[in-house]
Amino acid sequence: RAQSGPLKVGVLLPRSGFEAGIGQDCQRGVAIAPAILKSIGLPELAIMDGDTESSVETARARAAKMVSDGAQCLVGAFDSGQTLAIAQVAEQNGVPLIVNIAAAPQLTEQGYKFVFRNFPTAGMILSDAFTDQKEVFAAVGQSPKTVVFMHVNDTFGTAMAKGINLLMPKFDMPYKILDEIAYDPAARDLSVEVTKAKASNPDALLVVSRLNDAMLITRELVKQRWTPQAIMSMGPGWYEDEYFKTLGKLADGPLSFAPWFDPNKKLAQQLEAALAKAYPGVNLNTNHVYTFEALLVAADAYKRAGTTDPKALAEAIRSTNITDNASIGGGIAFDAKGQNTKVKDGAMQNRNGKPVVVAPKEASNAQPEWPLKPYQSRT
Amino acid sequence: MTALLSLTAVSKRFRGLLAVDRVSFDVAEGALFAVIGPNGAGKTTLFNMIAGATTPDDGAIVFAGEPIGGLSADAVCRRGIARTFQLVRPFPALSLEDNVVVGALLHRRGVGAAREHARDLLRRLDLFDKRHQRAATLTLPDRKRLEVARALATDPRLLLLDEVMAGLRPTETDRMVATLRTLNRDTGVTVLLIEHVMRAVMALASRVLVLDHGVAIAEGTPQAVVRDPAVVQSYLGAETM
Amino acid sequence: MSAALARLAGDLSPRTRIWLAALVAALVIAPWIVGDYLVTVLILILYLAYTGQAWNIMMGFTGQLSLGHAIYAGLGAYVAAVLFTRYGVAPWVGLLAAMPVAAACGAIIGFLAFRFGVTGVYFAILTIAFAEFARIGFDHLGIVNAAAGLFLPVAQYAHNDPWRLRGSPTMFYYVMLAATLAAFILCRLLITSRIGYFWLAIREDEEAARAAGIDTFRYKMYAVTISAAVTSFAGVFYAFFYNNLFPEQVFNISRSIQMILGPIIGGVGTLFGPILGAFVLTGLAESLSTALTAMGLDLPGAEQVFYGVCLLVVVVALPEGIWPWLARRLGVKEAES
Amino acid sequence: MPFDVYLNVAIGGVLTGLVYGLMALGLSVIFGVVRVVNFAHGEMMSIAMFLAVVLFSAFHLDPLIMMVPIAAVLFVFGYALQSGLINPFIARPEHSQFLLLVALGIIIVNVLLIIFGPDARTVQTAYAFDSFQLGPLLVDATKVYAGAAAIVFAALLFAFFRFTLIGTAIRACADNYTGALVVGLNVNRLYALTFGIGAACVGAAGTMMTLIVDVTPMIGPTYTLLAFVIVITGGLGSMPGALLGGILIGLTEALAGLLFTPSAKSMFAFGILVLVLLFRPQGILGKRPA
Amino acid sequence: MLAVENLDVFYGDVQALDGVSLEIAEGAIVAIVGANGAGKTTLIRALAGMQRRLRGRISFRGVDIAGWPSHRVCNLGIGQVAEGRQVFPTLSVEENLDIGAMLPRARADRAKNRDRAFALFPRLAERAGQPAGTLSGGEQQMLAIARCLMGAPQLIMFDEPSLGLAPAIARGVLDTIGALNREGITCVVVEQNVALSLKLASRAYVLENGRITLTGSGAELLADDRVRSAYLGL
Ligand SMILES: Nc1ncnc2c1ncn2[C@@H]1O[C@H](COP(=O)(O)OP(=O)(O)OP(=O)(O)O)[C@@H](O)[C@H]1O
Ligand SMILES: Nc1ncnc2c1ncn2[C@@H]1O[C@H](COP(=O)(O)OP(=O)(O)OP(=O)(O)O)[C@@H](O)[C@H]1O
Ligand SMILES: [Mg+2]
Ligand SMILES: [Mg+2]
Repeated sequence: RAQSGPLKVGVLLPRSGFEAGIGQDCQRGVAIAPAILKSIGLPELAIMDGDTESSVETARARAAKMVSDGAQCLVGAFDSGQTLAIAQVAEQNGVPLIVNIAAAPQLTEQGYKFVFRNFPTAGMILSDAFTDQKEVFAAVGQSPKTVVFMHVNDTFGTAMAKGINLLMPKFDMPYKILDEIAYDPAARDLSVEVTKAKASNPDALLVVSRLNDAMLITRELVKQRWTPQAIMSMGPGWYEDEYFKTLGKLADGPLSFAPWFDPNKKLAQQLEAALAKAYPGVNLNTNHVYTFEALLVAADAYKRAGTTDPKALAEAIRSTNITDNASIGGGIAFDAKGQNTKVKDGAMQNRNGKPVVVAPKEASNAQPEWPLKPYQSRT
Repeated sequence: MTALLSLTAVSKRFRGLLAVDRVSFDVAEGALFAVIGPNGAGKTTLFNMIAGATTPDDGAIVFAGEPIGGLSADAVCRRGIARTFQLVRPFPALSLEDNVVVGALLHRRGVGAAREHARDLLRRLDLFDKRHQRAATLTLPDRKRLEVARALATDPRLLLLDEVMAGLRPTETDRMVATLRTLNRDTGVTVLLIEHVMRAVMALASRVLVLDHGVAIAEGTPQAVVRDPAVVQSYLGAETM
Repeated sequence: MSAALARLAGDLSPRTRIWLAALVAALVIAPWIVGDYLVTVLILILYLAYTGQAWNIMMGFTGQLSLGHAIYAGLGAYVAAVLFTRYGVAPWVGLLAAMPVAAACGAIIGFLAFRFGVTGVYFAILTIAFAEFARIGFDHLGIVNAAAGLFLPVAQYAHNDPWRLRGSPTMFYYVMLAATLAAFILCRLLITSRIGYFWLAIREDEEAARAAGIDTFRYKMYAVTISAAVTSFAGVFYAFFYNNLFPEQVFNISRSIQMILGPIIGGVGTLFGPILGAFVLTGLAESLSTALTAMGLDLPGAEQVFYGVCLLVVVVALPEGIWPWLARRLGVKEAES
Repeated sequence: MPFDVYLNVAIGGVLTGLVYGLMALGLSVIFGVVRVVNFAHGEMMSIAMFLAVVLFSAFHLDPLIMMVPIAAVLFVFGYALQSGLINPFIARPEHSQFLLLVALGIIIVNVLLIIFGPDARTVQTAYAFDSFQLGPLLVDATKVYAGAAAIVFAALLFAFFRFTLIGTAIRACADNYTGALVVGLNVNRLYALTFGIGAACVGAAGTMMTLIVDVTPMIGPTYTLLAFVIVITGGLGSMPGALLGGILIGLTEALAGLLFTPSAKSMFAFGILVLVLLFRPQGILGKRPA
Repeated sequence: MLAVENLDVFYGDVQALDGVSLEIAEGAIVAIVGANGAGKTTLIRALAGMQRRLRGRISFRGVDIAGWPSHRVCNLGIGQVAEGRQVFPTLSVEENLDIGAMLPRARADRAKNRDRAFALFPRLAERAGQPAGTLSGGEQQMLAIARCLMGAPQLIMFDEPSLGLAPAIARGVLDTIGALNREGITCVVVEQNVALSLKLASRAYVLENGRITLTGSGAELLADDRVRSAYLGL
């Protein structure tokens, strides 16, 4: 399997089907990668693009196809189910899989030898979120006493909801959850959900959502003329470009506690510049950064291994120790299970059409603001 | 002698219309019994009630000593009453043979035995040569014969035939009459038929019931019935023959 | 037994038998010839051939259009997976529980529909409604980990363990091949037996079938329960092959559609139709993706557009499906109607 | 929970239900006359939604005004579809029609994906965030406009079928196909016209829907399913039934979301569907097939 | 007026008409006689453009209309009173009549034709607002004829117009055919009451198994032994 020439990396992303939006966003991270990798002296990669069509079966078949077409390393696949299906192909063929995004803890709990994840698990995301929330509360000198927890009832949302109920007691948070409102991922209308939340009259909203529902919730808040002290999101949606583009001034204010890039790191700035050039108007986000970093890990390991042999490559990935990365945290290094334990969340706040990092301190580039400016007074 | 089939004051109403109005009659075992009457008199409705396709609103239907009014069509058939439809309904995509096999399987477990029986019946009804054709390709008279074969295949004690002679030319009518006669003689099956073709009724029936506007206006031997002034008035009309 | 054997091969012409034997032989030796990728694709094909065959019992034989067959596969998958993850019950034993559960679900849907006279399009929508019901229900069912998904442990097995269904794709391939052959044989036995004739009669004209003494309610119930039970195995297989289950995916209407495309394209009511349809459709999808990659066209969605166009062309040109048309061309007498 | 919360939610549910109803009306009209079940209904609506979004972002044309021209465009699309593709399928079995329209749906979704990309798009009108306050009640302005437009459109449609000669001719086709041929109606054209009208309904509904939801190429299938639920509940082929079904489903979902966990609210919609099918298989206002 | 040459019609693999040739003279009443399934309805449907899988020539006033769709055929003035009446059950009587007048040739004269139809069948005028499905069989048959007249036809083909009607009404319908003919409308009649239709007809054809086996004037056929034994039961 070892060959001369560039390392063949198969990138599998859900670029059509119901996750097409995110898959195509991740793909931008792939598109800007070659130039940056070259600029930091890493070897060239031969990238093979694959579309999982948002389906587990297709993910598995495409992965097998890539391996049979000579892929020596796989990267993917945003969705936990699809990633797991690909992981099995990787494992059976002895080809390393570097997970760009996927939070299900099970991925690195299977005893796989060829699966590596440079992304936090749901539990890690939550723990960091609570820590960062406290940091924010301390910085602004205020904290909500009551919240309503709204979450999307999909894979990620449910896992996070479960985690919150388990972890929150350990963190001694200042607020109490008045009500938990789970809503349909395909929701067309969240007016009822917001009405329900408003009826409990909490200080703040705690949310785990996706893009579509983040926008729906915001619109309803405006229409129902209710501005809570804060919106604290523990996942995607609220910091995404579409959110800013669609809502304009109304987008400012919400806090997101999620994996992010460290704006102070050089590589992150490089990525921002490259992205701005390739896709004007697109802000750098988690999807780009982590997909890029998966390729970074592959190129770095390839350089050290000096061979395209997958087995040797896997060994090299295992001994990865990258400190000059782009995401928040201490860099990239994998534990025995293949999980990067150094990766950390950030706390972002939407400010003038762009997310800024307000915590943790070492990664921040702005101070948090509290409370939310009333929606009614923004125009 | 007790009757095989006995109806007492059976009625059926469709919204405002009293389609069958307190009709009573008995059919003796082994008889060839005809029901005649003008269009819309309620003949088919009467059949549907006996065969379990519709439920009578009132009255009793007793078959072989047991009440069957209100039973479902398949339950009635399993007790020994088979029927044909006025608007024929063979299984269009199946071959003639398979059409009959379906009927024959009712009282036979094995497909082989059912096929034997089906072929027998197809021979009797002059359909044997066409047995591999799809039923959809048949002409109307052939379809009617196929319906008779399928009904017979369920080994009925009572056979209900709704206008099976319609569309047959006189020679064919005579052949059908002969077939039914032979069947009746050989197997003892009782036949209750609706017919507009008086030629067949006269030749075949031992007894005739005349319906008009849902009411039984006459019953008797064919010869007696065609002379009944009420029947001539309502059904046969002055101009007949 | 010998009677069954005779029925199985009974009215096949020698030429057909040779074709059949050659096909089976080719499938048996396939994994030694083709690589892992094609084995994966073949598994997918056999999986769809199997589910198509199971669906065909309801639609092709009995004329009841079910658009919610994902529910039976999903129930099978979840029952076996829960038993395995919680109690370590081997999938084959789990299947003994999965089949009755799916069959019972089929029976409930069937009972409600057939007793209350829900037919045609209405029946189809009812089946969708139940599948959606299951999807949302499982999204909230704690015992199966709700929407967060149920993951099967993927332990490292040095060798194939067919009893616990852990192992290489080749092992899964043979399991699915055996199941597909079994389903084929089962369907052939069914359709040439008493029950099969009754089903066909019901499909053709329910009222006439009733007049011929067939208890149509009962035989429709048989069809839906058998079809559900057969389908449930596919779910068990799915769970152990892909090792993760999400209600959103497993009970999705697109999964039901995927199951029935094969038999419709191949030929509804025929025995070879579902198999042929699965080969054609999956083959089409894979070759489209290969061809587009080769052409350097990296346009997400393009492949599905071509796929949709191909479906259109087939359904417009061959109303009865590919197999009846092909059978006429090959001069193969179709053993079933 | 205070009573005005229930009232607020109920009003919102009814208004949204009206728009759903208009969308479902298209499906109902098509089925009632042509006897084809349009399994690509939601996908057709997403075409209209994208048209509305494009027209808005390029020329700032308000969806409430664009409703008519977009309905016209979809009319042409539906007309062409029926006369070019679907017509030969009228006599074919349901599963064959199903496959045809599913294939069509796949094509629509992915062509939209290729053209517009996967991101959600919106129409941001000046009144997008308005709401009317009536005492304790807060009513979403866009929903009021959309609901009112749905009623007007449905009324026009009703008048068309009831009082114009062409409308009567279409009803005649639905009543008795052979009869229509006998008197020399151009049945194929009337069918195409009907399909066009059904598509126009969905076009109008889709245009209004952009005021309420964001559109992505993948949005179609959900709405197809929703349209089915509504139409079957209200009575397949009955025009008032479609509106009633829409209101009922909208209301049920809203109240179920309030009283139970909102993520399971569509279960209640399906529950209503199942109950209706069992106890009144032809739908609330449907006619029992002869 | 209408000439048919060597007409073959198929239903799938089944041939329903086999080399049928016939001629219909302007102003005549032509009877077509045959057993059930002989192909009479098929013939009428073929002439009306409702059965378009055919071979052969159908010329109407010199124009070959074989294969034309029904709406074009109708617009030439070829009307039809079809087997089974085929009224629109949920439409009112008036709406049924309006639909009959949708042909381009008849649109202008809608009001005039409606008055004529109501004059011919006063019963229909009484029931103008009632849904056609609630009419009695005889009334439905009247409606079918009236609706046909709304299209201002010059040739009307009647398929079993007295089927399912009480004898008195049946005779009334046949009288109407005579009356229409006297107004100058050419008529083709397929009638289960063979004797009556032959009496009415100036020319008649016997159709057996899809073929014309006998032809002559009505009176000739009425006297023919084969016809008497096969169709009159004598
Ligand atoms: N399902 C039904 N609903 C309403 N009316 C019905 C129904 N079935 C039959 N009828 C009416 O009941 C009356 C009797 O009909 P039936 O079919 O029994 O007549 P028939 O004597 O068999 O006539 P024919 O000789 O024409 O077959 C008719 O007026 C018919 O219109
Ligand atoms: N749609 C069809 N498909 C197949 N065969 C048909 C179809 N319609 C009619 N036939 C066959 O064509 C032949 C002629 O039928 P047609 O209806 O023209 O007869 P008819 O003379 O009008 O009989 P009737 O007196 O019963 O009305 C019959 O054998 C019939 O079975
Ligand atoms: Mg009758
Ligand atoms: Mg006829």
